[in-house]
Amino acid sequence: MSNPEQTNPVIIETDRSTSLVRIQNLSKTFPVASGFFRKGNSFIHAVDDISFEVGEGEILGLIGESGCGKTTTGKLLVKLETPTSGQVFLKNTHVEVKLPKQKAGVAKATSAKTKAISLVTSDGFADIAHLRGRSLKLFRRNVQMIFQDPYESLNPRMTIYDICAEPLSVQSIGSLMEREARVAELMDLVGLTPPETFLFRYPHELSGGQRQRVAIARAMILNPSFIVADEPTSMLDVSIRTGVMNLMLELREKFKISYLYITHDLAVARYMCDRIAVMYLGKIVEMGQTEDIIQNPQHPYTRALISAVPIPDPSVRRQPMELKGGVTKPINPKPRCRFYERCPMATQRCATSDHPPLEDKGSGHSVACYEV
Amino acid sequence: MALLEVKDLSMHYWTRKGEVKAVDEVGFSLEKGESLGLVGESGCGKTSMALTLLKLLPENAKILKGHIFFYKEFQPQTANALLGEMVNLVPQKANGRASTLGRLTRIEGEKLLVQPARNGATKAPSPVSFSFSEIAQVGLDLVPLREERMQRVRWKGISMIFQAAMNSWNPVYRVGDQILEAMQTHLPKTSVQQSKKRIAELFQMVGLDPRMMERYPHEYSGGMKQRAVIAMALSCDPELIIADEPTTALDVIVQDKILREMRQIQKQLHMSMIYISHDIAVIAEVSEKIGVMYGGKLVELADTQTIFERPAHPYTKALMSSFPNLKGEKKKLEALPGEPPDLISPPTGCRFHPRCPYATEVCKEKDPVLEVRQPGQVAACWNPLH
Amino acid sequence: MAKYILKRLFQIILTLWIYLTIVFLLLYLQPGDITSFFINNRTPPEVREQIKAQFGLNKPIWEQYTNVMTNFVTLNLGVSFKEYPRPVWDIVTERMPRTALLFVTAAIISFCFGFILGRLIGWRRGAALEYVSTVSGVFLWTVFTPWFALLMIWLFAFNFQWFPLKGFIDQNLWPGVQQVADVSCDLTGGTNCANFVFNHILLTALVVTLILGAAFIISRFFAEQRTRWLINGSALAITVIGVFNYWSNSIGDVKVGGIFATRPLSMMDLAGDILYHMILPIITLTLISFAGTMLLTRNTMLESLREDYIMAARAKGLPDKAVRDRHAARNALLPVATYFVIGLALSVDGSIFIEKIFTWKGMGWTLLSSATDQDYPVIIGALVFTGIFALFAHLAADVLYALLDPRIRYD
Amino acid sequence: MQVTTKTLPPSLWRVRMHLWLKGMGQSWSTFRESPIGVTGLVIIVFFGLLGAFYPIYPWFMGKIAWDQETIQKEGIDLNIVYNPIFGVGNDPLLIKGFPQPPSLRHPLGTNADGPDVLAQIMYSASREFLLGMMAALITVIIGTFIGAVAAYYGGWIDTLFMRLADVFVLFPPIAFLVVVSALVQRAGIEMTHMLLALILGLLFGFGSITIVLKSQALTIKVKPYIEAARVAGGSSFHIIFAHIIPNILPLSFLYMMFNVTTAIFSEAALSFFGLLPSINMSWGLMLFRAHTQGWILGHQGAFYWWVWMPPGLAVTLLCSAFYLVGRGLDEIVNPRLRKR
Repeated sequence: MSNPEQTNPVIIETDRSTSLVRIQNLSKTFPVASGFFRKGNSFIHAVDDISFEVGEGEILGLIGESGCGKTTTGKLLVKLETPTSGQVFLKNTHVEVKLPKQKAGVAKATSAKTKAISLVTSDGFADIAHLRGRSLKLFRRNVQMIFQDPYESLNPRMTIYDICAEPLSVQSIGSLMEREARVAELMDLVGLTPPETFLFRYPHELSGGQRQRVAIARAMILNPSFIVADEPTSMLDVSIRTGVMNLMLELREKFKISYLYITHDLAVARYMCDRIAVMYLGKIVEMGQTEDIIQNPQHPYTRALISAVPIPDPSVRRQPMELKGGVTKPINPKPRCRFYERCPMATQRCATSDHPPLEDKGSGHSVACYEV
Repeated sequence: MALLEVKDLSMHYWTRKGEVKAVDEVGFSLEKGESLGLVGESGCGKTSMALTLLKLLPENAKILKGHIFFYKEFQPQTANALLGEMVNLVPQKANGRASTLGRLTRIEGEKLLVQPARNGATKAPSPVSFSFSEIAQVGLDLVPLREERMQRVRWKGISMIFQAAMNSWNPVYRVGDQILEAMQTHLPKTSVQQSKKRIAELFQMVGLDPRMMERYPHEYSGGMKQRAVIAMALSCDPELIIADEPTTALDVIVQDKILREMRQIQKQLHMSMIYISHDIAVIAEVSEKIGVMYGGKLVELADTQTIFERPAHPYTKALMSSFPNLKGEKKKLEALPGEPPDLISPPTGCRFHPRCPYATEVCKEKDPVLEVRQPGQVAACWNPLH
Repeated sequence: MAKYILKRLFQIILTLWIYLTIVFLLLYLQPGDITSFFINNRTPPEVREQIKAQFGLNKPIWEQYTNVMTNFVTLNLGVSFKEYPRPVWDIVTERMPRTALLFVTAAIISFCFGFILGRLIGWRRGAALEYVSTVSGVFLWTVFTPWFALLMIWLFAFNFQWFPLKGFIDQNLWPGVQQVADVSCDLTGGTNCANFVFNHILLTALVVTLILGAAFIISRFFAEQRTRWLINGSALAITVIGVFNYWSNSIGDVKVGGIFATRPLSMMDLAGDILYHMILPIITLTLISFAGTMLLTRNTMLESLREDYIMAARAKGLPDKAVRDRHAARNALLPVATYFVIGLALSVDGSIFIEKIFTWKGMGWTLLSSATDQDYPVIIGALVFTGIFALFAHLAADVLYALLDPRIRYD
Repeated sequence: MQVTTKTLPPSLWRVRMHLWLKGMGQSWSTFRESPIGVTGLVIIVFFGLLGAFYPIYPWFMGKIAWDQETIQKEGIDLNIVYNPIFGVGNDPLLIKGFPQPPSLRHPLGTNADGPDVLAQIMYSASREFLLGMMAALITVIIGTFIGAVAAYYGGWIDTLFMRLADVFVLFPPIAFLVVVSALVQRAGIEMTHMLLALILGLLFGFGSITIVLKSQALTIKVKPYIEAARVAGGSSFHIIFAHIIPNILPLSFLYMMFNVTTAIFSEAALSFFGLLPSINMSWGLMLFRAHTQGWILGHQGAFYWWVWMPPGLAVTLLCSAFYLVGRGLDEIVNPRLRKR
């Protein structure tokens, strides 16, 4: 369990006392397999030094184009990937770390260890990087993920019941009877009624929307406090999509769940999210309250992104903003603003200085740009 | 002047599970230089519609009935090429004669002889004769057209931008060569050098470096492939381009650029376009007319402005109100209950009635037909919104 | 592409190392020490000592291992028991070309045949045609090879007597041949002369293939169809004239006519005799192996026909034939071509059956007869050689794949 | 959720049984649509029946045709009991009358030294079946397991098994088997059906099947439902056995069919080369004897078809049958091959 004697990690100054997840300087690089012998020279900086928080019961939207690192961020948060550096802190996480067997130099060993790992902060947060074995399994009950493709995220050889009960069975929760009851309850909750008609069917007998509801039920069955939703509606049809989005909002109201809602669709993000973070090539370039960002975007990339969204109203004429070039891959990026090559308002400073830090421009609206 | 007229078109295909009524009695027409958007959810038959127009159907599919008239201005010297085909002759306006559908049997001097279809009558109707000067337009019916003849209509008359533009390049050939292949098939008199010059021009037009011609598809990014597909669609100067989800796989900024370019090229070359998409916002940006499809049927067809201001069909309204908006007020979206219909056993009567908030008894029994609601707007509904 | 080939080469060397290690283990785990595979009662004592020293017997296993591996890699494979004192390597170099000519010819014919047929049945999936071709294809593909070969011999050689029953040369024709060019023959079997003539056949085939292949590649640089035909056609004409000229004049003449021949024999007669003996084995092999190519091509055709670019090609208004040949079949070719080259590597397998039944003394025959005669040096030599040969075939398959698929060329 | 019961509630158990049967029924109805697969299945059933009825056939014929009296009436003086498999020995006096053409007493005639051809075919059928199934089962178990593990873990495990597979693909299998059987003979080990099945199973199990199954497992490994299982807390063991292996099993089963073909073919080939002295009767051996004793291409051109046609056809048909079933299954497992 927690060890109060250990040093607290640096915590971002925030007045938000209700935060559930804190991300600090999170980075993830992937080696690029360029040559046969030259492995290890090039890295894709998929996620590069990002920090944010998600409050309890809050929906944070992570926006960006494909390849900007938003999915990787999501996977880091549920520990499907291990960060290269940085921390993911989660509230109410139980960390059981086996301390190394101490022989003579007890003091020496502990001091070395405490420097390396600060397990739980005084306000009950713990870095999920150190979760192993049983504590990892307990963490899994707390954090779940919903995937983009409802056709690929359900095992075609399992029945709906097996799929939904899988988290219970791998966590050894409840008897078979209880599991069945719990699954039925969840099916009811996500709107697959009556549950009996769905329990023993295979995914291919269900439509896309129904499958995504099954995926939500599976994520909800362990009563998690935090769900990473990776484009949960992008593969769904318009008329189905609204139902799924509304369901997720209802669940949030009911169970006070927090979401990290990853999407490329700004309109969907506006509908779903309380706050939005815009990512570009592994960096968060702008973050703030949803309406703030949509109505008053500051970063040139956000502005371009918003101006490019087609409006389902022929009377509105957009003023599209021109960007040069296309999205590249962040392989060994130069130490300058990531957006420099495409930015219409880039200056000398953007080229020579490091990537600008994410600065608060008031009322929780932060922008990473020198020229704003 | 009409370019394409689809009349009462039905296309079904047969699968293990049964007969899929993918396109059912659809009809619309398209003027020259006009752009039409077809919008609908997946499985509503919009892609089947596109493939039917080009008759690119799999073996298990069949066009059951209907006509696809591809109109050309009548020119006496090309009349011979139409001999023996099903045509729809449209006389000059001033003439007062009705347009006639039938098989072009003979050309006698300055006259065309058309054998009208029997249409259930026991006796074959007598041939109708038209003099050259009477005829304004000849519509070639693509439905009964032989495959070899149809091959000449494809790409030269109607070309297509595919849904999976990423995969519509053969990976083993250079992109330029694949465009060249189409040009050599349809314009055999053009030399290789001339064609290559033309491809270079097209590449510039869609914003690609002409040197990319010599590259292989896997060296292109997604957006570049899409641009090259547009260049290929333009290569034989078609009169109509069907764009099936042209930007679905692309990111929003690239999508925006490509849509603007397509619209500009269409205006510039005065071409007709049919855009097909599930995204009503994209369709609204590029088309002048919008057709809404649901369950294999066209449920509403109207000018873009009209359809947004005064939708007549409940489905159109539901479709638009379930789209979250980026501009304007944020409001709770109303979800449409139920699931899209299964086209193997669609609901009786109006196919939308199980999900429709305005459904009445008549909707369950009788299939509504397209009726004019106001000028420039038709809808198929028993209880239209206006 | 160079990087890709280099990478594959490295992998292949690794594979060869594992292979040879397994061969070593097979020998080492046998009762008796490892030299007993290379020594028998007839081996003179001094050679015995030399072989023992060569394998480093009495040394630790690690050193034995390195010694054996060095011997393998340097193709120092010992001396045959049965054909003492012929070195194994000598036997292999004599027998390998015979297998190669037979199998490469048959493989090329069956590849063309199978690819064209598979392309047809993949394109038109008619119920009856598909069923008949698949069932007969599977029958030919899984037919018990020796039985089928016997059936062919019984029918065409024994019953109709269109072809010789077996063997490499006609024993009645060759004993009278005393000298071919500057090679003198022994009067009994004419083996030397036969080898000489055979090697020239092989050489000719190789040169012809290279010229035609080069012409084909050169013609690809020209876009116009007529230029391509011109280049290929003239290359073909040149080779035909050249081969005829070479064989009728240049190699020199046979000194004495065969004892049953009514006129003095020429080199062409002798070559003709060898080729005549090849016909039935080649037909048999083709029938057995074309079905594999056909069935595979059908499957890859079906898969490539589902690709979006086929729909695009049809939408472009290309004629059916162009869609089938230029688009579907070109992509279906990729796995089939690899299969073809790797199949060559496994030809030793087929050669065991065919060479045994037709008494065609190539590698397969050698391997089998040494196995039944317990001629261990030859068995091991053949195994080592087969492995190396197969590896080079794999490398060739990789190169071919890289040439056919531009996606690999630029990786 | 305090109570934990170990047994499946009866309702769930029954539902699962029902689902399984329904799934089987669906697979069967799909399989039935492939005439190729059905053809193969009919042949397999035919040979299965041949093998199964073997003990009945000599018993029945012994009653009516092979008893001492009837045989002696034919003018053959037999003091020994007639053995339909191994004939009457090699006494030149005894085997004078053989091979006999097909007759009512010997529906497929007899071989040169007296045994009944049909009895030999039937006797061997069950053994070929057993050998083929055993070898294929070993192959598939190895291939599936290694494929799943190599795909899931990657890294050096993957490299090791893939290089090993490269080597096994490299071996021309028949040549290798020829060498192995020569070595086994040299080592004085008796090559039984079981040992041969083991060798065949190992030889093919580490070979191309692992490559195929691994690449299939790789496509499964990247599916989101694997990630979902990890997020749910599933261990590697759980993911391999609950997700990866069930999803590659159909393909394994398909390859099992192809491997039965290969195993039966290999055994017949080795017998035909006379390299399996411990296996005293098989189809390959029948053909070997017919060939070496000159009943095919000898004896003044007479056509002793019953001596060499049945064993050859039997090997071919049984191999073809499993291959056809494999092709039929291929069209179920691989939807890309289905009719459009």
